[in-house]
Amino acid sequence: MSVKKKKAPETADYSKSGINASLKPADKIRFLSEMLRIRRFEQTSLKYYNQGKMGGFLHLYIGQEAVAVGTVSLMGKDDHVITAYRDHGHALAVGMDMNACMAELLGKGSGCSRGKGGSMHYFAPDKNYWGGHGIVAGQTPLGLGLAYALKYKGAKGCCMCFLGDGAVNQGSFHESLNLAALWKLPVIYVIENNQYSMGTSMERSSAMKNCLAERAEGYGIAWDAANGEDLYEVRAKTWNAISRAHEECLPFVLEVDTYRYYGHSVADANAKKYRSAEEIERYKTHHDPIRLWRKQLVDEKVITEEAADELDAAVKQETAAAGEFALAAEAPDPASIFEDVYWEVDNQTEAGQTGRHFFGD
Amino acid sequence: MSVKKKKAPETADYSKSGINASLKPADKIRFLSEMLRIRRFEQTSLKYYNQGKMGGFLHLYIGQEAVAVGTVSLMGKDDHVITAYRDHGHALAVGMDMNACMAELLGKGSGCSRGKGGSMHYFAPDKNYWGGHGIVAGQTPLGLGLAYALKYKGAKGCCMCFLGDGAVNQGSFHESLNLAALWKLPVIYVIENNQYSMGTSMERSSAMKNCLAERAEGYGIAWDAANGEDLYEVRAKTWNAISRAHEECLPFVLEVDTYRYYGHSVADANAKKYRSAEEIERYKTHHDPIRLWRKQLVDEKVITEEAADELDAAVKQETAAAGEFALAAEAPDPASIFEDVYWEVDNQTEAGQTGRHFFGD
Amino acid sequence: MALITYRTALNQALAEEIIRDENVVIIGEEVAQYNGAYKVTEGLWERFGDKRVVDAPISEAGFIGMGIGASMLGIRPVMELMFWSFAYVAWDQIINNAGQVRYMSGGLIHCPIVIRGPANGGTNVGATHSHTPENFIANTPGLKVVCPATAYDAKGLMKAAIRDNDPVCVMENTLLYGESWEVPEEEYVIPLGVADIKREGTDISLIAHGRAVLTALKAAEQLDAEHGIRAEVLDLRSIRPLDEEAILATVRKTHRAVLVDENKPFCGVSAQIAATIQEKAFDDLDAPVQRVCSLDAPAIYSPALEPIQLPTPERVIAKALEIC
Amino acid sequence: MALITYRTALNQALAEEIIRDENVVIIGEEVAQYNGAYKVTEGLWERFGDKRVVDAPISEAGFIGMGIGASMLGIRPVMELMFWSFAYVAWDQIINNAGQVRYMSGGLIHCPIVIRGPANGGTNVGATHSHTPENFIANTPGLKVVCPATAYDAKGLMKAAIRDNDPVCVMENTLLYGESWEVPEEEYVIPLGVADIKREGTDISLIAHGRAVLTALKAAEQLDAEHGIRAEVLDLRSIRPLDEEAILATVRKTHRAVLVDENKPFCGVSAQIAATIQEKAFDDLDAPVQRVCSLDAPAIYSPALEPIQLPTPERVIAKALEIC
Ligand SMILES: Cc1ncc(C[n+]2csc(CCOP(=O)(O)OP(=O)(O)O)c2C)c(N)n1
Ligand SMILES: Cc1ncc(C[n+]2csc(CCOP(=O)(O)OP(=O)(O)O)c2C)c(N)n1
Ligand SMILES: [Mg+2]
Ligand SMILES: [Mg+2]
Repeated sequence: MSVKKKKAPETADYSKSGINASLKPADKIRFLSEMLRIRRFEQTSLKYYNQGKMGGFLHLYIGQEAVAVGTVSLMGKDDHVITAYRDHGHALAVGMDMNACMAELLGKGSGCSRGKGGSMHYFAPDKNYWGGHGIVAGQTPLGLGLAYALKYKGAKGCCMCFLGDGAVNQGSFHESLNLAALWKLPVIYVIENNQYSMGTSMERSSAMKNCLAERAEGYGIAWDAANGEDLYEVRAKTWNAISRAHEECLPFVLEVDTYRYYGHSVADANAKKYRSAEEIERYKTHHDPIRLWRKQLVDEKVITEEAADELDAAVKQETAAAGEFALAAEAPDPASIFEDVYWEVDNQTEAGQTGRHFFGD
Repeated sequence: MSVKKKKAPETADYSKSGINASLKPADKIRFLSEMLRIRRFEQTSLKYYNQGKMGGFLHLYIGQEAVAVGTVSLMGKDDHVITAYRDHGHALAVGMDMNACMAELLGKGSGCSRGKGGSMHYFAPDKNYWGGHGIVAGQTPLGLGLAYALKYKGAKGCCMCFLGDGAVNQGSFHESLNLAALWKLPVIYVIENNQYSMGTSMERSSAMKNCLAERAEGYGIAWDAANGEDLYEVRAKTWNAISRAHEECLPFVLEVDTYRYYGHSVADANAKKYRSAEEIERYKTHHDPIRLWRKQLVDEKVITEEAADELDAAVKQETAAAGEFALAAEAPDPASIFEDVYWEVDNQTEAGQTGRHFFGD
Repeated sequence: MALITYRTALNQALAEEIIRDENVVIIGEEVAQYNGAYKVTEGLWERFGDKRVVDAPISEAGFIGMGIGASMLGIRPVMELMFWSFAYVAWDQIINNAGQVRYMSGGLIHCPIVIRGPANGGTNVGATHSHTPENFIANTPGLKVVCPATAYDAKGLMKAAIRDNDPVCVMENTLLYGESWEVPEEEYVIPLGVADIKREGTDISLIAHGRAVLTALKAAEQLDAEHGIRAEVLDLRSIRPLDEEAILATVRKTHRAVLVDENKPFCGVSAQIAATIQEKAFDDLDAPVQRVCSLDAPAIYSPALEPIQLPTPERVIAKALEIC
Repeated sequence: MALITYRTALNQALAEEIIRDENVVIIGEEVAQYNGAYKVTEGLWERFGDKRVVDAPISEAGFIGMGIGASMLGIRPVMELMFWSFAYVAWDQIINNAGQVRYMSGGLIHCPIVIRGPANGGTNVGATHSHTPENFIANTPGLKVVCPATAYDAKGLMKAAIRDNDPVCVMENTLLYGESWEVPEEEYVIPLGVADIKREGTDISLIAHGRAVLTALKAAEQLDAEHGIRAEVLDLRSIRPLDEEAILATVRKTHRAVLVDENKPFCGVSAQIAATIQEKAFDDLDAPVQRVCSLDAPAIYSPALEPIQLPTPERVIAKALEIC
């Protein structure tokens, strides 16, 4: 079990920090709505998974919603996002179509990746969202590349690249940190520390001094740690990182403490073996980011309990409708197996027509 | 050009430190002899390389001799060594046969690797010497594995794994550091910082806080930096690392400042472009480890100038003889191309004889 | 003989070898306390403890490289890759260290390491998780690779792999883990490099490895039942070393061959087999050797489509009928 | 037409494409200030500056992955691997990211990246530095790979590769960098997927790629001079896409083929070509397709032996005589 404790409530009141002080009530309610949309979407998908309507893996983000919603809420037009396989939260947060996301899970032709990627591989370049990557830490050099492209083009933007607490031990992440620092690239590595990589607690996978983000020191990269149950704190600390990236074109490593309620994936039969039922219960009861945010908004009188219930009901309807859309959607055409392999072939250019591109028949 | 300055002479007098205080004059003279043997061996090999008697690469260690000799001088029976392609120094220091080393360069059958490895791939498991590895940082997880095996077997030993200042930026090194710390493996990473990876100065390849070894902090690994021109200091700081490994079974990162006089390899036509002639000259004149050690021994009255000259002359003879041995040696038998691929085939076991192992004819 | 699963067969092989040789150690992600992502190592940590069954962080280059280094000093690590697809982050270690160090050292060093895990498509885990690199490994002199198709073979080959003094890659299949076969109670070992005729026949040879063997067997049944064609099914079992004699023998008997191969076609294992057959049994062939491979695109996720991307009995039958 | 080296041809191609398209950027170890380990990028940093020609630390997984990410946003990186052998530390990036992201995104993303560098044996740099992974790359749908054999082809194919909107791997050869060929002054581009008959003949087809083409040409000369055999030499130039029509056409003309291939034999490119020929031109073949590959062991260092490990004209001739 994880020894690392949730940080004691910080004295700083992040609701007053610049980027939060200017929030309008409508923004705050929107954040609640977005977190709820992620949670309800995944609860619906879980139902379908258990009914055998999906294949492969389903990695639920439930419990971590404030991280995706908080960080993504700060994105401007030249800010980009890339993440790992636990990607539904970020996808919905950037505004991907819920129907297309649900259809993807069911492997339908109208899925966001045409049924080719599945749960782990959502993409929406039009929303500055670059996936959804299945190889642990594989997204970390790609995120660096997005930042490289932004700098190359002279855009005032950054790439937020999400990774897990287990992913920090992959070599590609370390290489990315060195390159980010060396070349001053505007990439922000957000370590979503949910304390486990599959069934392995952080202490059993990662050597460290005090925390994972501190490894950034060795490269001279600035870093910070945030409490992921508090949307205000996530936003305040992310904004600090984004500002550095925008103004000084510098990288940042932000470790956000969070927790997943479900197993590593739905197939994770051991989800309640490598951590205690009490631990899970404690997080759900005392550290749930949605519950806490809702309470915060009620306390701030931004929303009433009734309005919050209505919002939740509306979200449930939306996700149910997305589920029905996905169920009714058609499977992809078998011919599509050979589409989306080569740009030149798909676009029937001359280059796509010289020589044989596909083999076997 | 490198901004990093040679450290100002430390006040500590390492000649008095425990491991050095107990040295007998004969030991000290042996170290001089070993450093000379490395240098003269490489000067001889350079001559052959320039005569076209070798193929491929030749990475000279000249200028760095105190590192190999100082560290290796501390090895006990269960201490092991592994290094990169700049491997002649460590090979001779562990006591590999000079004839076999020279013959390897010339690709002869009596070479230490039967002519199969060449300059970059010396091996002598009987001397606890595990190569000679051509892929930058590729030896770092292997060295970890040697340490793992030692611990597994309950031996009180360690593995000293050498790498360059450029190699620290490979992911496999970072993965190795985490594993070493996590599992408390007795591996000592010795970063031979000669300030350049090929034509790239350390500042252009590595982001850092103060020095490369400091990256160990992020993993909670102890580290230190040593002045590689001073054999006493190298030994004192290495001994500290070895003692930790032996007594507490803990890893260590030791960065040793040093310098190579020649190019990255002999084929490096730019060796005098990416750094100034003055820089090279300064090192040769003021920081040469052999010159400094000889002076030290003369000052200590351990050796006379004449005796030192005689020693050098004897070493020159030895290397010249090795050269002649290698020249006269026979090329490997063409049939040997198919030997040393599979243990089971070479040993004509049953497993080596079921099924076809080699293809093409 | 007991009917046990492919997974249990592997588990037994691992347990027996752990007991037999104190240098055998199982290392991989989630192999110990979690009992293995696919439960192949179930119960081993409990039985044999921390020293013999070791959970690793997500650092395949690091821990595979470490295993290779340890094997040089006489440890016999059995490394689990949760998927063989993840080998690509440790590719340099596998090819350049395990594969070349014996050679480069002129035979002074050897690496008795096993690298094992599933390598297959068909479970809707997407393109990055569905690689089948047996062709890449077999291309590399210095490495060995086996692809067992049944529980019996899995157990016997795994034991041979662990006892082998060369690096052996064992490629399993998540779709087979739960399938059962008869396996004797007594100890046995199946030598690498020996193919197995899984069904005798006279009219055509279906040559396959891994799960494709089962596809071939289904096709053979149907060819017999519906077309009166007696297909012989040869299971390669081991790709390198390869039982070339068995391949040539079956072709010399039937004069026709369809190769069934879950590799992608270009330079897949069946390309090598086809090239060999036409070279060495040219005059025995009554028709060109045909290949049925995975459809030539990255593995698709869609559960509706992925099954048809892999070789199916129907595609095998169609090819067989073309040349019979 | 000017006589220029393979190296200069590549250098010209890079320079011309840097000028043509502001998104083209050269990244790699020692490509800028050092002018390239093999001087392919000589003068480019001086001419085009820090933005367009970038020195990278020794972090192939990091910078190749970075290049792929940048290409997703429209940059057109031309990444140098000092040796293609070093691709194995970036293998996951190349196969799983460059190779699969278009597919997994349902076509939303594409990666107009070029990865280039030498991939060859024959220079006594040992087993870890002598890999020729064109077969591995060509096995991977989503990737393209070309292996130019002459300065003319190198320039034309490199320009096509840079303009291509898919990831293209260009495999060069250190033994060819210093060789010269005629190259026109005017701009030209050689489409990927078009093979080239380097010598016309009627009696046998020698099919090759990369430096093996030169080996085949030497063999063809000798076959003609000493045996009166007119060999046609087909240079594949591009492995994927592959000019299958040209392969089948030459075989239909000569009825005999020897494949010359510096790959290791098992699942080398020539295995695929042999399998294809026997499948699609079975009745046109008067003899089995023969293969001449690198001898099946890791690359040996010894300068005395390495030359005979690679395909030699003698071995090609011997095989040709066997079937003529
Ligand atoms: C290279 C690689 N190794 C192993 C896996 C299998 N795997 C997928 S997710 C995972 C755990 C990752 O944990 P973490 O980084 O903490 O992210 P989380 O799942 O907690 O979000 C593992 C082992 C993989 N996908 N890629
Ligand atoms: C993975 C890999 N990338 C690149 C190279 C080519 N290369 C060989 S040595 C070297 C420089 C290494 O510098 P450093 O680690 O400082 O060691 P030094 O040569 O100074 O001893 C490079 C780039 C290689 N061998 N392996
Ligand atoms: Mg985690
Ligand atoms: Mg260096």
